[in-house]
Amino acid sequence: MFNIPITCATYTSEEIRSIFIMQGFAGLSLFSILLLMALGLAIIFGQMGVVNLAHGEFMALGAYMVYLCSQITANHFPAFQPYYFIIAIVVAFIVTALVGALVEWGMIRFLYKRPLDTLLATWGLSLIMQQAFRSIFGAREVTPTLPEWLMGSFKPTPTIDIPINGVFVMGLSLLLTLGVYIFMFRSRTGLHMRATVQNRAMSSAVGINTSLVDRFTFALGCGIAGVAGAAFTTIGSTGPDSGSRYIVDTFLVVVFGGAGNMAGTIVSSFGIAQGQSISEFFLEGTMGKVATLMAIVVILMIRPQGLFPSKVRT
Amino acid sequence: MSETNFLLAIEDLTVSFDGFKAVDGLNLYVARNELRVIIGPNGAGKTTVLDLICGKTRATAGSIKFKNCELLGMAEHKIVHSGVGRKFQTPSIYENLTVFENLELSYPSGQSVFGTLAFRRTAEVIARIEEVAESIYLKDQLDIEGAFLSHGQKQWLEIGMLLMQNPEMLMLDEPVAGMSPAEREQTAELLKKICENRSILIIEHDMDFVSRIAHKVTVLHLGKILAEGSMAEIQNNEKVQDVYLGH
Amino acid sequence: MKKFYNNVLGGRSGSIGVIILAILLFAILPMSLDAFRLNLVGKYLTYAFVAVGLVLLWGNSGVLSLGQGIFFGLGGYCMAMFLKLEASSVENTKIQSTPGIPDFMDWNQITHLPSLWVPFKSLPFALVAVAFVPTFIAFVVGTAMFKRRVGGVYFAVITQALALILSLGIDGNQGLTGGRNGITDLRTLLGWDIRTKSAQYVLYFACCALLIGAILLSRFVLSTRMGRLLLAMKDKEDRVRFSGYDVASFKVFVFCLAAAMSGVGGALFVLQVGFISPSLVGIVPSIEMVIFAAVGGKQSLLGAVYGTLVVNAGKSLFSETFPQLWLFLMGGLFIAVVMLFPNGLAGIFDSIGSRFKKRSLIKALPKTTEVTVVELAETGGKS
Amino acid sequence: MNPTNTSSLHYCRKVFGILLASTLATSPLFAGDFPTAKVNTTGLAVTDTEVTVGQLHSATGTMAISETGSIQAEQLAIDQINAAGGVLGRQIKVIKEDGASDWPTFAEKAKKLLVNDKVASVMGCWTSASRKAVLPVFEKENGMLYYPTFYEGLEQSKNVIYTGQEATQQILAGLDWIAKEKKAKTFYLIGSDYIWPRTSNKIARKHIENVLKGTVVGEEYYALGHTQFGSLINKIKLKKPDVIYAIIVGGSNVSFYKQLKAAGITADKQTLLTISVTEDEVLGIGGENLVGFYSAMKYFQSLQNPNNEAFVKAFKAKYGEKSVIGDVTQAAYLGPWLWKMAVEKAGSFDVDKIASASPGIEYTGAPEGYVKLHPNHHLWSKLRIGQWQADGQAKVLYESGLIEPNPFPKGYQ
Repeated sequence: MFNIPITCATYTSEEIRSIFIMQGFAGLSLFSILLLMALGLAIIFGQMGVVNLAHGEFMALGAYMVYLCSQITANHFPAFQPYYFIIAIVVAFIVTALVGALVEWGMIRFLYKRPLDTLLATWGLSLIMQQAFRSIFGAREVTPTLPEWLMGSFKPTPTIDIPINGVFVMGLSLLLTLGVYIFMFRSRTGLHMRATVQNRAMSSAVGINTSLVDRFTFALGCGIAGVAGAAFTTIGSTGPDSGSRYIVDTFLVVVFGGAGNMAGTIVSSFGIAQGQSISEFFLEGTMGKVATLMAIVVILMIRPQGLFPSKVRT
Repeated sequence: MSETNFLLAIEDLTVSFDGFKAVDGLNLYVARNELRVIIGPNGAGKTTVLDLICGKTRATAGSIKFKNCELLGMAEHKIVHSGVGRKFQTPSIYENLTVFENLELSYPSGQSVFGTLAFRRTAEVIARIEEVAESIYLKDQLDIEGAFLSHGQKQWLEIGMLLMQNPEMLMLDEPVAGMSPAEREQTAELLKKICENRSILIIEHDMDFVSRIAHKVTVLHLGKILAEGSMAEIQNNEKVQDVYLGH
Repeated sequence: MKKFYNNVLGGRSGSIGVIILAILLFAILPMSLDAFRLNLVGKYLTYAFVAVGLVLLWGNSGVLSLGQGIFFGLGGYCMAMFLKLEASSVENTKIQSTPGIPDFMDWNQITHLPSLWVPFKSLPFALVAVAFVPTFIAFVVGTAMFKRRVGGVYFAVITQALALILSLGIDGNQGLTGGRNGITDLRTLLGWDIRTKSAQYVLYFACCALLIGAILLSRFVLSTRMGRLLLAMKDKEDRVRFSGYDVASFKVFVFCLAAAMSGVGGALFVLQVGFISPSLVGIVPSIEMVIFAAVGGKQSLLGAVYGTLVVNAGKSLFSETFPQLWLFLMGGLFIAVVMLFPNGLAGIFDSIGSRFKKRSLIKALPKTTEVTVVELAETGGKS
Repeated sequence: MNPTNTSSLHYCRKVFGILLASTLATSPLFAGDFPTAKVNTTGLAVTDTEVTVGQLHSATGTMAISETGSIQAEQLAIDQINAAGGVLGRQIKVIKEDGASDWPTFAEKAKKLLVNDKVASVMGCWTSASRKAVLPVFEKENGMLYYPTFYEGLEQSKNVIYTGQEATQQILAGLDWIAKEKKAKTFYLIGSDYIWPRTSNKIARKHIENVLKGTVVGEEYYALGHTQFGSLINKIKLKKPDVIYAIIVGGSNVSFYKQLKAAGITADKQTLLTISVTEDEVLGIGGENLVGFYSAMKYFQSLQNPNNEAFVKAFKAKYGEKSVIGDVTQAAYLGPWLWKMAVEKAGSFDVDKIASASPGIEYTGAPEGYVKLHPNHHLWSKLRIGQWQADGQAKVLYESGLIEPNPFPKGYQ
């Protein structure tokens, strides 16, 4: 199953170069997607130590929001079509964040002491959300009609095509990461958040409303998941069980990076993305994926604390 | 120094957590049948030293020789088997097992996987358990679950669990914390009794308790030894008074 | 004999429980259910092997594995490989371009039996492999992770990833594994047609017997010093370590034991259902099996069996009437069990009979809740 | 999904009128002429007024996406048959079971339908995996399965009627056409990772290399649900094949075509032929992402013949204007009709009699046009090439003659 395309035929150096550029780009866009997926989880799992197996479903929820918006736009303000996507992302964020807050209030807050139980409860939640999607939006996979400007590609040279949606997702994840970083390390709320993680009792003693912080943190994580889902609609479709397809990868990225460590998450999603896209280029599809996952797991067995162990063990 | 007649010989022991040196080039020697007390202000690295000896924390540099064999890098359970017993600061016993079961689990034979499957509660095991229970004043509580002992009793039980292993060196982290004066009395007695045939390393804050039991006192400060000697010497040491007794 | 009575049957209350279960499985169900339903129950009981393993691993050792499907699947595949080879005799497969090899291999242009398959021509080998292969994998994974103190959530996530890898790997190697379709159309065991009604009955009873065997074995393990040690480990791992135990090796042992049981369950599944496919290996079945144990009560061996039966019966009945509702129900079940009945059926049962069985209640209840303290205050913990 | 309001029932009747006209003279028969004792000697669930059939598809889980259409089409056909007096004067009662996209569940439910409910026949399954899981059950319990999906072939059972095309029917003619029209010499084969795409590509490869004297420059498989095709697309760009031959199914489809478009691989630059995209999939992918690409199917919703127009009309009347009809949906619709005709030809519900009566049955009322049951229990059918338009419908560019089903093609294994 080992076929190295380069050797299959003769190509101009020009072509080879552009393939490498495009391959690098493919890796980059996969990276930005993994990063988007993992960011929310890095906050929820890393900062709060909550294992949210419904994370994937929150992404799906975000994606469905975009679909909803696109339907509404198409039916009521067709003129608005080229721009709706931006609004849709905001909507996705808000809705998922709200649902997140609700879930935290109704479920998670009772389970902070029992991570393993959270894991089971959130899995239950994911089942419910999946079926809810199925009942509301139908079993069929849906795709929002994307504004044309997102779907094209621009060619710096005649042999290179850079997909615009890829660039878009990349920009989005960059923006989001930056935002989260600034929020966590420059804002007062962010400070409270980190304080609560470090020492719950102490924080509440100094007058931080920890339970509110928890709810906020969880909501934020979910909101980001929602944005990730929204971004997803540019490259894939959305079905009731789309979320469950991503959850494992997402967790691996976070664990691999070392829970509770932003930098770690970024580095690991980069490594995994490049690893996967390269192995897919040289190996055959499925086995490429298997190889990547296997590598991650083996590394995790040798180095369970991940690439960048966090100071606070959650 | 390779050979030593000390039971425990710690040399140039250093451990740093992301640059912060909790223990810094420590040298400490404990003789057989000695009862040594380590004192020092909070953050002096007292508990860390015990952690290093029993393998809970891995040292950055230095050596810990117990009966002339290196403990650094040895697995915890092996260190225990070589004769080091360690009691934690907050009494750490099995809440949902009875006192009897607590002691029994510490019985030093049959501790391998299949050993535990084959282990039988023989007469001698029971005898040993009762003997220890006697000495830690818990003979009448054998059937009570750990959860319902008083704080002091829990401290004793944990000491008892160590005695079951019959270690050559016992490390106790604040054994009388949270004890009533009466209990302190009994504990003092207990310690005197048990150090007849073994060395004991104690971390303690309660000065008059220390002065009652200590053969020799070591003062730690910022991971280094500040002073060492009899209680009297220590009390008259102004360096010590500055950093410690002073406040 | 006395020792057996106390340790294995678990004294009076314990043996009553086992006897009731035995009566249910060997008498009541076979008499009250038609062949089809009974075969279903048989299928569910194979999951119960995994659930029992999880009771040991999760309920009693505090290690949650989301990858038990791996071992169920491996056991199943080992069995299926033998049966498939028997089913693809030359005359059964003369239509193929290479007669005598399993059909799916023929479809994948494989012209001779892969070496991996060759030993599975022997039943003894296959039977040993059923228990050994899962145990071996568990040993490797367990040693690698427990020695490095990987536990809790991390262990759960990594085992889940392993489940995904295995199912993907099977998908990706069609010629060797039958891919997504799995290994189907298994017919005979040493010439004995396993699809006939009579065979189904025999297999059902064999399954019940083995399951009860597994329960008694687990009972025994828990009754020894190891049982108390596992409890202690859940409570104060460090204390155990500094009482001279090599904590990791104990976890590895329990993990292996659970894996072996799951493997046996998988093999029995294949015998009764007649095929195996990656859909039994992946993430979803693995975590569903956790819920079986949770519903039964994660610390109760017998509970695991009842939990498995209840959940699956519910699944079959509901999906026959209104499939839509089933997932909501399943999801709700997860949440309810975790938040309202942390000790599942067993917990509920105990709290009913608590007046008589305070000790077991104390064990069953989460240590922190007031209830315990009150209960204990009354009893002074006497038992 | 269930029988609906009177107006649409009335519709069905009207539609059935048209169908009736187009079918052979199948004038309503009366139960009285066929005493139950005579027509049902094997204890199936047949009464003087009623006959029970099973329907086994995934209403939940990943496959629900694809199988919903089949469920609807079968229900429509059954309603129409009932409206026209049923089978041997008996009304058809349906027992719906949910396979939940899970193969063991399929096997379990199949067994329930046959053993407990004693259904006279089962319309069901979609994926090869589910069919493989239930096949032993049907052969053991001697049931009758009508299987609607185009599939990999390499199978033939007394207990299954395959109303979809087997691989050679769907592949060969399509390749011939593309090779002729586009002067194609190099092909890049892509598939989802399971038996159907793999076997189909195997057949395609043999045909390309041995018959068309072309070359296969790449062959790749991706796990179902895979969403990242960046690397694959780069490989395609590197190889510059004349034709991309794609057999990707399910959600991956959408990602694949979206990313193709985004990478600038569009119909004006690149020929793409697929055998896995029907109107159903297009709904998900979005016509705008497929414009100009080709599908090889035996049926397209846009087919222009009275049967199909009536069928589409009835379908939309029952399931809404927005609903679309793909190849499999149409094939599923044939199931109940073929069973009805077999029963009436055999004058019995007994599975053995139906199995032996089925070969030779001709159904002129099929939306896809005339079909005929081959002794190997597959259908003689045509192959059509459709080119996708932005509105999600296909423009039919080519129609082959009737192709003989050949599930075990010599020289292709």
